[in-house]
This record gives sequence, structure tokens and C-alpha cells, in this order.
Amino acid sequence: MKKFINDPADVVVEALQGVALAHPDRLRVDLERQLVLRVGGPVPGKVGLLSGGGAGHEPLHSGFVGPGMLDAACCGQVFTSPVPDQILAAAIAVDAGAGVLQIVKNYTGDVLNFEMAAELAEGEGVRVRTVLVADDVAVEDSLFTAGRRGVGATVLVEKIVGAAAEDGLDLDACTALGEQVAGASRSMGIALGSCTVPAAGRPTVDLGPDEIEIGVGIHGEPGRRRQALAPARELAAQLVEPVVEDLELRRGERALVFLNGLGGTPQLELYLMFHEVHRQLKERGVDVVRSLVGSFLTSLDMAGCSLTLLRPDEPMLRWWDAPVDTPALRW
Amino acid sequence: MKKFINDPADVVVEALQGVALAHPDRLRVDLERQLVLRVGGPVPGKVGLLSGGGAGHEPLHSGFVGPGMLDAACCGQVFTSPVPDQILAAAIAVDAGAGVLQIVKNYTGDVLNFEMAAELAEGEGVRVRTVLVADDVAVEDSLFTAGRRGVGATVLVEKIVGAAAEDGLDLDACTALGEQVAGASRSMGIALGSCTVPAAGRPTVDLGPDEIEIGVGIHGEPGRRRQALAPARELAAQLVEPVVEDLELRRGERALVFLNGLGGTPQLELYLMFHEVHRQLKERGVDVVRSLVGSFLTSLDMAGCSLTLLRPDEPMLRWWDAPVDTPALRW
Amino acid sequence: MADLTAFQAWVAQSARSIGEHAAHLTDLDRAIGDGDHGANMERGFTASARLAEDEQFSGIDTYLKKVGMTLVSTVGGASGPLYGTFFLRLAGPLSASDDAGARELSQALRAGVEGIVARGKAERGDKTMYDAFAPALAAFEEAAHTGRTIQECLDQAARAAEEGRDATEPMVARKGRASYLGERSAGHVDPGASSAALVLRAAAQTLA
Amino acid sequence: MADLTAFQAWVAQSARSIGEHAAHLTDLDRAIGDGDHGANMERGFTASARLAEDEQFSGIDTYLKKVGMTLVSTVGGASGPLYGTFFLRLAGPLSASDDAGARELSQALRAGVEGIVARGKAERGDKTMYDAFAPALAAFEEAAHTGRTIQECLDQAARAAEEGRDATEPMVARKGRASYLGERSAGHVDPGASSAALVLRAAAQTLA
Ligand SMILES: Nc1ncnc2c1ncn2[C@@H]1O[C@H](COP(=O)(O)OP(=O)(O)O)[C@@H](O)[C@H]1O
Ligand SMILES: Nc1ncnc2c1ncn2[C@@H]1O[C@H](COP(=O)(O)OP(=O)(O)O)[C@@H](O)[C@H]1O
Ligand SMILES: [Mg+2]
Ligand SMILES: [Mg+2]
Ligand SMILES: [Mg+2]
Ligand SMILES: [Mg+2]
Repeated sequence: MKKFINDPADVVVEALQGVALAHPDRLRVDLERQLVLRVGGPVPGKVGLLSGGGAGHEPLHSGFVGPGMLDAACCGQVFTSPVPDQILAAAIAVDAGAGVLQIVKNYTGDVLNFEMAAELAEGEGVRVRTVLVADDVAVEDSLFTAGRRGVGATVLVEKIVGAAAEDGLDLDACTALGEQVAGASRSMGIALGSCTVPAAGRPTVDLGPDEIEIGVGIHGEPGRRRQALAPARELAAQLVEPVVEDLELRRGERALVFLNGLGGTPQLELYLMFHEVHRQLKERGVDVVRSLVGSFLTSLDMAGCSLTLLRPDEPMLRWWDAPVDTPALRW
Repeated sequence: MKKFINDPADVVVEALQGVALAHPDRLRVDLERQLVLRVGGPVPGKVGLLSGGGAGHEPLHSGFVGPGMLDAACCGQVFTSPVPDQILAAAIAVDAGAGVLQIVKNYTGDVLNFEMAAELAEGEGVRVRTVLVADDVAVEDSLFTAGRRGVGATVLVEKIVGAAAEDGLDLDACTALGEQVAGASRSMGIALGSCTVPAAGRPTVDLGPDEIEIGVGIHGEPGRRRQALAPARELAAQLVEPVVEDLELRRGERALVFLNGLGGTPQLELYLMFHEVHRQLKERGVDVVRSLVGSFLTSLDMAGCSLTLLRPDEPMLRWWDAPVDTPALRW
Repeated sequence: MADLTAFQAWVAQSARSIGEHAAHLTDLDRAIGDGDHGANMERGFTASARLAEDEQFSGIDTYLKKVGMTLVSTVGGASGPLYGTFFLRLAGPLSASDDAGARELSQALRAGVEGIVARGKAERGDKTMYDAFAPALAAFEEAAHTGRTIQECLDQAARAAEEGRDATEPMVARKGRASYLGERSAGHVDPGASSAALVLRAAAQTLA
Repeated sequence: MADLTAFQAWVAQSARSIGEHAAHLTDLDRAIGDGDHGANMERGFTASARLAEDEQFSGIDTYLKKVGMTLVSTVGGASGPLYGTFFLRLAGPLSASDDAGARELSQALRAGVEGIVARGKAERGDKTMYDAFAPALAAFEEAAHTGRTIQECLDQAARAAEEGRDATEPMVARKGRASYLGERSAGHVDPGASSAALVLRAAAQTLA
């Protein structure tokens, strides 16, 4: 394992020190609790928007703190959920009386920790709602299992609800919107190579020199199948088809496309894949009305990409277009 | 080699198709000549700012086209200079009567091709000046050799001169400013792993499992030495020391710090390194007045980072802070 | 009868046992999870065991609540809230006593296990820690009901937990990270069920 | 005497020879450069050789200019502008003639080689293509001066280029990518000097 680290145990807190030094005018970092907070928050009357999860997915979530998006991000250790104390502290910090909305990726650890935090926060008089993001179509959907993993749709929920909260929507409306966006999004990823968790010191997934994982999770979880490497146009088809079908996107419908790099994939390849995805959506009669291409939800150094499609309605598009001013997303 | 590509020969043009589809409202892409142009340009009365080079360093240069930065980027094949025809076409396209400034990274191929293009453009009545960026302290400086490679300072020159051109500085003033910024900047990089050029199909640099290259070039060129992996704080020192010394940054002076990921390095590690760099600069009495952390000048999928320091004067800082609105840099 | 000292001995013994088996727990989690269960549990129980050294507790329930909160904030992952809730809920039925008998222990155990279900929504056969806790609770209640000593109740609970743990091997996971593996999760013992068996065995060694 | 057809044969023969040696040129460039010199040269000379098939040319000079422009826009890298300039400048002294003799060829060659220096600023011993072109020019001029036939002049130039190429092996590069290697560039023949020797050998096979 070759990484820019000192002690693997200190990676997250040392990186947060860097975040604090790099963005002193926009972010306030609580190193002890591993929280990243919007400078100048909480904003009176505004719903507090809070997310978090294991580290290693940067810029998600800490890079999305700022006007038009999150009020706070809670960082766990690498690929490990934050614990309720941290989340509680964040909820209290971002509550301006209008309540707090937690955006949680659907992993048992995250779900349980955010749930306990919400109970504790309610005990402290903070109103808390939760939107669960579970968009990874590689995992079968079922009420009887842990369900689908939360992946790319998280970025879309954070952006769109972030703008809506800024616009003054109340807690129930923000929650409903978040659920709509999460419900109208589907994702799937491909790994060409594994990530390596600093504390583990070796690759999480054991992929052969020509092997790839279709449907990989953002922690290197197994996907639908392993197969041999194929040309980009075939790989794009293996993302487009399951996502479009699960979302039941029909000819003539519109889509917001988020093509995401998983950390080790160069922009050159990402844009090349975007071209393929765009072409194939067009062939299916799907109209790409908005797009985002880049590495926004990563798995450390994993080589790979994920495709997220959202079936947007007009309000979602308006809030997508609304200004955002965070370290990682700004327009 | 596992990459999202079809035919290695088509990588650049297919990626440019993706760029065109992802940014239709900001960029105009000439696929045949592999040019990326600012929508709505040329801007009357403004000096046309033009850069380019081999592909594989994205977002440099194509991601920096837009208000406040470049008017056009010319893309060569991967790690190969564009040819004079392309550059000439770009120069003609961005000339609005105020002349054209080319920002060129100091590699023989780039220098010669941009030079021929400038001669051809002058023949067509376009006034052309060139700023050469040669900031890589890993290479010894000498009048009798090809000289230092152009690396991270390129981003700073493009940003600062981009803002100045937007402000209405004329061609000579833009050229002088570009030379000042280039002259006041130094860089050095470290590779933890090699990049792989699609057409080559195998890693450019042959690094052992614990070996790293100190002073690597952005095409995988050899640096000052190979050595064993070391903790981040030691690696940071091996970047800070030579850069500070070559720039002769003294206690009490100010610096703009650009910590750049080379493509395969996660943000988590980059921010961790930024913390180290910042701390060590502080120890040396250097005041970090501005910073930029991210993967802006990459070497395909190379794991590694580079440090660029600029000794800024007031005008440089003002133009650094000025608005920029490109796909990769926006504030 | 189990007094505060006994409960503190239980937590200490759990920490020891988990420390000894941490590598094994991690190996199990590496096979069907993310390979951190050993480290998670060791971190949490070490912190919990230290509580008794650093602090005076006025009763069993305040102690168990503190253990629960400590586990919640140090174990992390899925198992942190689950083990945390287990200890937090144990405290309830013991709030009045400073020396618990079989009946109170039985009620406490039921409250704790119900807490795990309330939080994790697991059912029998989902291949989770509940597959160790549930049979342990049933065995304890059965033994207590038929008038066994606390030691006998605890022994039977520990044995039932170990059998429950072993029974997770062929199961297909339906909860937690292992569920992403689908059919491929079969053939591996569940890490959480394994740590649960250790904690209940530690109880049998200390609580009576 | 060399007419338009002879010049076209020269370019065609250069393309053939470079095609045959492309892998070798690339290997040389891989050792001290970026491993693209073979592909660069093959692409450029193939395109240049095709010119004569696709187009009618009115004179030697217009043809050579077109070859130069084609090389500039297809070879790429450092060698594109250098070879391109060489051919563009060759054209000058030949503008009046449609059948060049030794004297005109000598002047053309000088103009071409001076073009390479004007563009690349290389000196003898920098380990570049100039280390093949410079001795070739000197040998040609010497032979022409002493009244040799064109064939003799060309043969001596080709031989001198090959010797110049071989002499680059021990040199430490001071220009181009190889210069980044410093001392480590010694012990390898320069790729550009090697392609130059091929082009001049092709001249000896066709131009006389
Ligand atoms: N919903 C659930 N209910 C009960 N136990 C669960 C549930 N989900 C997971 N577990 C238990 O948690 C264990 C994994 O714990 P751990 O590895 O510490 O957390 P994580 O999976 O977050 O890394 C599993 O082996 C399983 O026994
Ligand atoms: N300044 C220069 N003057 C003359 N020849 C040069 C100069 N720089 C490089 N060369 C020649 O160019 C050759 C490399 O060409 P090529 O590999 O095609 O371009 P690049 O180095 O851009 O990849 C070198 O072997 C050398 O002979
Ligand atoms: Mg685990
Ligand atoms: Mg975990
Ligand atoms: Mg080369
Ligand atoms: Mg090259």
C-alpha cells in the first residue's frame, strides 16, 4: 500500500485539519467530533441540513457543506459510520428552530447510528427527520433485507434539498422532497480496480488483471457479477440498461445524468464514458436535460465509475439549477 | 491495462465529445481540430488567451476554458503536443483584434509546435505572444538544455492572466504578467504509482511495491531519485524544502500554495498532505495567503501529488481572487 | 445473585475474551462483511471495561447505561448501536435492585434482546447476532422458569448462543452488509453472532 | 540530377524505411524519451508519401513545402516541427529548378539543416538528430566541393549520418525529453539521429 499518510489511525482527523486550513472562510471544522460546519450557520429560520457517513468518499459529504447544500457533515473513520454523539452534536449545531433533516445512505451502520442520534436529538428538543437514500440497483430491492445501498443519488438529494432549504421550505416539505428525489433516482457502478483502506493495507477486492466488478458498492462490496474487461461502449451499456430499466425510464422522458468517478479514474475516461452514456440514452429516447460529470462520491482510490439517473420534475430542476457555493460544487 | 476506452487511438476525440455534451452552454468543441472554445467568444477588445498541450492532464487545459480564464484549449493526443494547424486555428478563433497570448508548458514538442503556430498566425495578421512555464525544480535549470518542465504553475498563470485579460490588460501587459507569475512559481511532484498511457497499454514508470519517485514529471518522466515510501510528513518535507529553497522564500514572506493531485490520489490524502505542507511552511515562517487543493493538472491515473508555490504580489492576488467560471474552476 | 461488581466483572471478562478473539472476529467479517468487527468490538469493550476503573457507580442500572452509551459511541458500525441498545435496555428491569436474581436477569435479558430487535429489525434466520441472542434468551427463560440456579441459567444461555452462532454458518444473510452477498454469504459463520456468543459466555463466567 | 519524381521517390523510400524500423525507433525513444518516435515518424512519412499519389505538383519546391507542412501537422512532438522545417527550408534553394544538381542540393541541404538549428537550437553533442544531420551536411558539401557525383555526395552524406547517429550513444542529452535523464541518457543511441540516418540513406537510394 502506497499512500500519503502517517499513522492509518489518524488519516481522517489529519485530513480534516487540511480541510480546515484550506477553507477557513467557508468551513468550520470540529476536529474532536469530526464535524464540518458551514461558517455563519445555523441560518435563522432555515431547516438544518445534515449528512455524514464513513470517510473515504470525499468530496462527499464534507466538500458539500455551504450555502445551497449542507449545513454540516459528520465524518466517521474510513468507511465507518459516525457515531450518535457526533451526529447529535451536529444536529444541535445546525438547528435554527426549523428542525433538522438528516440525509442518510442506506447502510445498516449509518441507519442505526443516525436513528439513535435522532432519538437523542429529539430528547434535546430538536425536531429531526431522516431521508434514506437507497439507489444502488446492483442490490435487489426487498423489504426483508437491508435493502439497497445508498450511492450517487445522495449527491443529488443533498444538492436539490439544499437549495430548497435555502429557499425556505419547511422540515416536512424538505423531507418529502428528499424522499421524492431519492425515490426517483437509481444508480449502478463498475470497478476496474480495488480501493485500499489505509487501516487494512491491502486491496479490498481481489480483481484479476483483466477482471472488473459490475455493480460494485462504494466500499468495494460485491456487485452483480465479475467479468472480463470490455470496451467502454459495452460497459456503458451495462450501466445504462439496468438503471434505465429499474427506473422504468420510457422513451420521451427526461433525465438528469450524474456520471461519477470512483477516485482512481481520470477525467479523460470519465468524459469518454459520458459520451457513451449520453449516446445510449438518446438511442433509448431519453432526453438528458442536466448532467454532472466528475469524481464527487469516491471510494478512496478505486478505479471505476458509477451512473446515477434522476427522473426530475420541474421543482427539482429549478433547485438543481439554484446557486450552490461549497468547496466541491459551486455554481 | 484496465480503462474506460474503446480504441486507444480515439480516446481524446471521444472524451472531447463527452466534454461537448456535458458543457453545451459553456464550451464549443471543434472535434476535427480538437479545440475547446469559450462560448460567446472572442470577446471584443480582450486579449485572447490560449493554451494547450497533450491530453491526459485534465482538467488542464480544457476544463479551464471560460470567463476569467482561457478562451481556448488545443488538445493533442495523450501526452503529445498539439500541432501548429490546430493552434493556428485556435489563435484565429480567439483573436478579437487585441492579440493572442499562448501559455505554453516547457517541453520541446510544445515549444516548437506553438512557435511554428505563432509564426503562421503572425503571417495571418494575428499578433501572438508566448509565456513559457518552466517551474519544475526537479530538473536542473540551465540555458544549455531543454530546461525545466512546465507543471503546476501553468494553472496559476492561466488563472491570474485570465482574470487580467478579462480586466482589459493589453497583450504586452498580459505577457509581462504571465512571465512574472511563471517566474515567481516553483513546483515539484512525487509519484507513488505510475500512469498508464492508453496507446502503450502498460505502466510508464516501473516502480516497485514500496518505491516512489521524488521529482516525477507529469508524463512519468524521471525525477531526482527513487526511494522507499515514507510517512506523509517526510514526503511533504521533500516537496516543501526544494521548492521553498529554489524560490528563495524567506521567513516572513507570503505564498500561494497549490497542492495538486496527479489523478489517482484521493482527496483524503491530498488534504492530509496539505495539512503537512501548511504546517511546514508555517514552521519556516511562510504565510500561506491563498491555497488551492485538488486534482487540477493530472497525469492520467498516476497516484501522486505536486506542490506549487507562488510568491504573489498584490495584483496577482487580486486577479487570483477575481471571478472565474469554467467547468473545473469556479468562484 | 449478581451485584454491581459482578456486572463489572462481566464487562471486563467480555473485553478480555473479545480481545483474544478479535482477529478471528475480523476474519469472519472479512469473509462476508467489511473486516472491522474485531477492531470495532475490541475498541468498544476496552473502553467499557475501563469505566469501572475510572468511575464510581451508584447502581447496576447506571453502570449498564454508561456501558451502553460507551459502546454506542466507540464501537461504531452496525454493531455499536445494537450492542449499545442491548446494554442500555438491560438496565431497565434492574433499576430497583443492587443484587439481581434469576428472575430479574431473565427480564433484563429479554429487554436487552428486544432492544436489539427494535433497533435492527432482524428475524431469526437473518444471519445476525440475533441468531445467537434469541436462543440464549429462550434457554435462560426456560431454565429460570424451571427453577435452575443463576449459574445454570447462564450456562445454558451461553451454550444456546454458541449453538445459535454455529447455526448461522449455512444461512443466507438478509440483514447487514453480508446481505449484499446474497447466496454467497452462506458457508460462513456470522461475526456478530460470534461476538454475542463470547459476551454471553463471559456472563456465565462472571455473573452468577 | 534530381527531378520531382526523384524527390517523390525519396519521400516514398523514407516512408518505407521508417515503416520497417518504426519499432526500433520507438524502442530507442522508450529508453530515453517517451516511446513515440517510431509511431510519430511513421504516421508523418506515410501521410507525406501519399501526397504524390493524391496530387499533382508543379515543381520540386511546392512539393517539398507540402511535405514539410504535412510532416508538421502529422508527426507531432518535437520531431514534427524539426523535420517539417527541414523539408520546408529544403524547398527554398530549389525554387528555380526542376532538376537539381549537386550544388543546388548542397545549398538545399544546408538550408534544411540550418532550419533544424534555427528551430531546435541544438548544438553538436547535444544528442539530437542534429548530430546526424550536421556531419551529413559537412560530408555532402565536402564531396560536392571536390567535384564528386551526386550519388557520391549522397552516399558520403548517408554514411556520415550513420556515423553521427552511432556517435550519439555515449552522449549526455542536453536537448529534448532525454535531457531530463541527465547522465542516465548516456549509453543509448538517440532516436531522432537514427531516423535522420534512415532519411539520408533513403536519399542516397533515390535522389541521384
Ligand atoms: N439489522 C441487524 N440486526 C442485528 N444484527 C445485525 C444487523 N445488521 C448487522 N448486524 C450484525 O452486525 C454484525 C456486523 O458488525 P460490524 O462489522 O461491527 O458492523 P458493520 O457491518 O457496520 O461493519 C453482523 O455480523 C451482524 O451480526
Ligand atoms: N531541440 C532539439 N533540436 C534538435 N532535435 C531535437 C531537439 N529536441 C528533440 N530533438 C529530437 O527529437 C527526437 C524525439 O522526437 P519525438 O520522440 O518524435 O518527439 P517527443 O520527444 O516530443 O516525443 C529526439 O530523439 C531528438 O533527436
Ligand atoms: Mg464490519
Ligand atoms: Mg464497518
Ligand atoms: Mg518521443
Ligand atoms: Mg512525444
